[in-house]
Amino acid sequence: SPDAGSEVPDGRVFASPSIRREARQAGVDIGEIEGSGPGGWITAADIQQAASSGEQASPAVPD
Amino acid sequence: MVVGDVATGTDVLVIGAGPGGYVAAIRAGQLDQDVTLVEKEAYGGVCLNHGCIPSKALITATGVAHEAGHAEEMGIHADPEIDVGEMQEWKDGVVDQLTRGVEKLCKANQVNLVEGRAEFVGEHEARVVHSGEGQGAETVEFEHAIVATGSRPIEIPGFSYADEPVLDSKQALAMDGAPDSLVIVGAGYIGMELAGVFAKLGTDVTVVEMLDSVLPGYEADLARPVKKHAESLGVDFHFGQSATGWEESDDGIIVHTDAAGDDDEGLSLDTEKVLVAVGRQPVTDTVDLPAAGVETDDRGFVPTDDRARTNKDHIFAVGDVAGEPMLAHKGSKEGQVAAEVIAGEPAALDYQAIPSAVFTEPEIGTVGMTVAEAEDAGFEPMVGEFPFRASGRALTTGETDGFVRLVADAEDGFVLGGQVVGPEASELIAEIGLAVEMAATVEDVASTIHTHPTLSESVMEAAENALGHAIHTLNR
Amino acid sequence: MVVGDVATGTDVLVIGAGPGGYVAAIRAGQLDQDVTLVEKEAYGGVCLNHGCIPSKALITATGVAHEAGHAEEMGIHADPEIDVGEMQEWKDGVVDQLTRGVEKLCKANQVNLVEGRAEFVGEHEARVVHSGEGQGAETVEFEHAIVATGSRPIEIPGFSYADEPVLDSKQALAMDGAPDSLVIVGAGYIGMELAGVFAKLGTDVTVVEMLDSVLPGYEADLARPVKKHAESLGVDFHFGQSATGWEESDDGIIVHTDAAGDDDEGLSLDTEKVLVAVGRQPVTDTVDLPAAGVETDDRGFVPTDDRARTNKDHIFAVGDVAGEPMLAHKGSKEGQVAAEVIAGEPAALDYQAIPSAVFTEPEIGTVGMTVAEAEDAGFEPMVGEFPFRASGRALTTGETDGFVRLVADAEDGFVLGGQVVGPEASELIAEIGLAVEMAATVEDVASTIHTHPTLSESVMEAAENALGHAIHTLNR
Ligand SMILES: Cc1cc2nc3c(=O)[nH]c(=O)nc-3n(C[C@H](O)[C@H](O)[C@H](O)COP(=O)(O)OP(=O)(O)OC[C@H]3O[C@@H](n4cnc5c(N)ncnc54)[C@H](O)[C@@H]3O)c2cc1C
Ligand SMILES: Cc1cc2nc3c(=O)[nH]c(=O)nc-3n(C[C@H](O)[C@H](O)[C@H](O)COP(=O)(O)OP(=O)(O)OC[C@H]3O[C@@H](n4cnc5c(N)ncnc54)[C@H](O)[C@@H]3O)c2cc1C
Repeated sequence: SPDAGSEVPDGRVFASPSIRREARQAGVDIGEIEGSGPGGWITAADIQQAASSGEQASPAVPD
Repeated sequence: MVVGDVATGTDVLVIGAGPGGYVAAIRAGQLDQDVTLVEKEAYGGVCLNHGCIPSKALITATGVAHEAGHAEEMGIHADPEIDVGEMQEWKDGVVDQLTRGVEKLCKANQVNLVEGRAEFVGEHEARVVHSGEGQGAETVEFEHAIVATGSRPIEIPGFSYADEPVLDSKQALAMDGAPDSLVIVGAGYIGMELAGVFAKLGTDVTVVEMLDSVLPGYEADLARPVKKHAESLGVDFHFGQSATGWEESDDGIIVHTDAAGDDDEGLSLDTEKVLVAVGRQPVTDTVDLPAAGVETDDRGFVPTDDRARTNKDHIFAVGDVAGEPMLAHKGSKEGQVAAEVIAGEPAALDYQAIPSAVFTEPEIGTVGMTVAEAEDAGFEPMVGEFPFRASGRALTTGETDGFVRLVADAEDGFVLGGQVVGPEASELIAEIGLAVEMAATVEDVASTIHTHPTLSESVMEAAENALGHAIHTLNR
Repeated sequence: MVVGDVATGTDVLVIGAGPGGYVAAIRAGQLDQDVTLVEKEAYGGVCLNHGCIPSKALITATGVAHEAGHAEEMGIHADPEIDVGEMQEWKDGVVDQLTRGVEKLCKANQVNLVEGRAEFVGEHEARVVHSGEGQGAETVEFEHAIVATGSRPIEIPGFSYADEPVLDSKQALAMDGAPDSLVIVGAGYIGMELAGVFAKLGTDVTVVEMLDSVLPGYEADLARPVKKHAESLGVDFHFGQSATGWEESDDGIIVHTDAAGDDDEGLSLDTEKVLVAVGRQPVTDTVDLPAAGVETDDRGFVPTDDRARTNKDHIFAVGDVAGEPMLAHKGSKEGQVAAEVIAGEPAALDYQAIPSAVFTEPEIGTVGMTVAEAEDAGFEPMVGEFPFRASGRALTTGETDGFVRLVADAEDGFVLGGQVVGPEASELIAEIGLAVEMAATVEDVASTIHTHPTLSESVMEAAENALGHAIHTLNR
């Protein structure tokens, strides 16, 4: 599957479930993103920006 | 899939129809997979047939009778009689309705249902042995498999469930009369839930626990009200005692225990029956995992990754067989994710928290981090609490034991978890669970208008207490 | 503030100690304001003394007795007797505990409590007339005032609450015996809640409603199960009938009604008592608003802005006197905001939704937009539903009437509202309320693991149904 590379971070993630799914879909490692919302809360725009700036997660190959 | 002697094929083979397996199968069907679900005993697995559902049915029914029988304070005078046989019939009807529902939902979602035991014979091949006489067996080739074979109660030396006075939880839930006396070995959630049921049926209940408290694994201040209430029902507790065996006596049996502490003595407890509820272990001996090359860990669980995959990429494991916490809703989530991953969706086990509930009186509900867990995870925790005795709604129901606690990150206010002991604790944690998943802050929870008078206001007040300005309790 | 003849001063004068006023006073105290709370009758206002709390206490107690008396199906045989006098004593104890709590909390938050009636005599001046004999009066100068004088039941022509057979809700809640028969005028939430209480106490209840359904203002599919259940308790309904008056008869009274439709006939209903519950109106005649220059609208409410300010910048109005919805938690929120605005905080009435609950059997809970409201607001709504008859938890309690409905924006999935009718509906809307405030999507709610077996799983399933992939119900 295309998304298989983006990993689920171990620690607490401050983003909603749908944003986390969007990150995976975009192949972005959400654990690496500094959110722009209050307290670092991650928004859809943060994911889009990370995806377009090529801030990719771990290699897109299944483990 | 056609049932017969010839080899048949399926995209997704799901083994076991508990809340892990049947949910996986339904979701796979919804995602247009060709899916086959094999179950050797009963649709719905342990949960619907011998676990969650029958236990909650008996807890509720005995609770209704007990509550009405003890409401003189409210001006209610009643002396309810419980006909255990009728109660069991009612409970069986509930179970029936739900298991038939599972079957119908599977069919409506194009799941091929097969009755029998499935056993791997290769990496992409399983044999299904049908249960009925002369039903034969067949070979199934699969692209993907989901192992959802569940768990069974652990047996301890000296107590065989085959012996008539020794019960596991399944047998206890099926009894059509209440024993005069019952020793329960194990004060975990299953033991404590059943202690309440039998105590309310009039059974003389004694609980023997190896460790030093009820509900080990839950924080002491959550467990305390549960123990206190059980004692008020007449339940006796012996901690630091391990049950070693039993023998017949003139009018029942005697259960023997060994003391953990050197200075303490073992016990000899007279009783009619003994229920052993010391934990559950994964079921893998029915399915021949080695034949498919699937590995297990030293406790017998099947290790999986964040996509519910085993060491074999095309074979998944979900539910109790895949490890702790052994809870129905954890299994269902894993089942959904396994099916979605197989269908190529960007799904993962990326939840922040798995809630859990204990249906004792009072109930316990927890989700996410405790204070200690938050500290371990590197947070500086901020805590808010609200006692139910300050809740208008709790007072109007007469159930005021317990409290709501919220744990948040002091820096940004994000809700990290919550612990509730008290009325409807199992329901109240739903909102806290959503707060954890959404990364809501305590301010978010505090600012959300909650209906008056409800128990859920207590969640809001706990959030306000964390912020130092609760209205209905003094702020620390 | 010192009580005496001389003029005294205070930063914040709060008039009325209901859930609007006492919450405002406590929050003002927490924000280090010098605050004086004046109450002429009883701390806690209508809500604690004659509304929310006593009604919920009687609903719960009669519910406990009724449930146990009607659980043969579960194998429970009981014939509970209710001693209404004892029940009232218990209820009064609950009320006492809460009102004493309010007093204690006010003191702990440095609120000056004054017993008496406050009346404006100028823009920055009020007179407090003490209730006791020879208590005199005093003048209070204030920087800011918060009017929280609440509401009282509307009286209709032909029915005076001063007459012995005619009851308002306050009198009905205080009765120390159940009448043989009772006509209830008005099928709003107060009428329907009390219809259940009295029907369960054995009273022959007849409800007369001007409009054509119970609980007008709630959607028809929410109201229907409530009417059906009331009918199963023996409650008779007459719709399209307005009560016009009553007269004594040989063994009670006769209540007369006029039909709304031209073709229908009015009724003459024999009964022991008549309860009028046709709505509530703001209380402003106790406080002389014109003296302070504060305006009211044509229904007598005090219009306020999004900071809870009246037309006078330094005078605020909160709670029932400030308009619909007349609900305790709306008043408390307004009270908090008023206090915070006075203290210079960036607070505002910026909530997205005010939940509401009806404590009938089954309960109703709603929060945010209905489908029709979402359409009116320009959304293309997306709907998800889950019936309680498919909920394992509901089945184990025997309460399977009703459903959960989520309303979301089809474009982005944001949860806009929810409607619940069924067991614990009042609690289940808490999670939906948080979803609305957080702008959570249905995917967020669906992805949040909910404990099995709970009623709150139904909220998750409704979200999954909106997405077209609920597990435990067929998807539309
Ligand atoms: C008394 C009791 C109360 C409980 N209460 C709760 C509760 O309130 N909440 C909660 O979350 N959890 C509760 N649990 C735990 C819950 O029942 C389990 O977590 C849940 O059933 C696990 O689901 P599962 O799908 O993994 O496996 P199971 O439900 O164990 O189902 C596995 C199924 O696989 C079948 N199977 C096994 N091997 C094969 C094979 N080779 N071929 C075909 N079929 C096979 C079995 O027959 C069984 O039907 C309770 C458990 C007990 C015992
Ligand atoms: C039977 C019944 C059931 C209800 N159930 C619910 C429910 O379940 N949930 C819910 O949210 N709402 C419920 N309500 C509505 C709820 O009671 C009101 O919304 C709430 O009480 C309004 O609060 P308040 O502070 O605005 O005013 P009130 O509670 O009406 O309090 C106003 C106070 O001001 C005092 N006062 C008035 N004038 C003066 C003056 N000049 N000087 C000094 N004191 C003065 C009065 O004595 C009174 O104590 C119910 C109401 C009734 C009647």
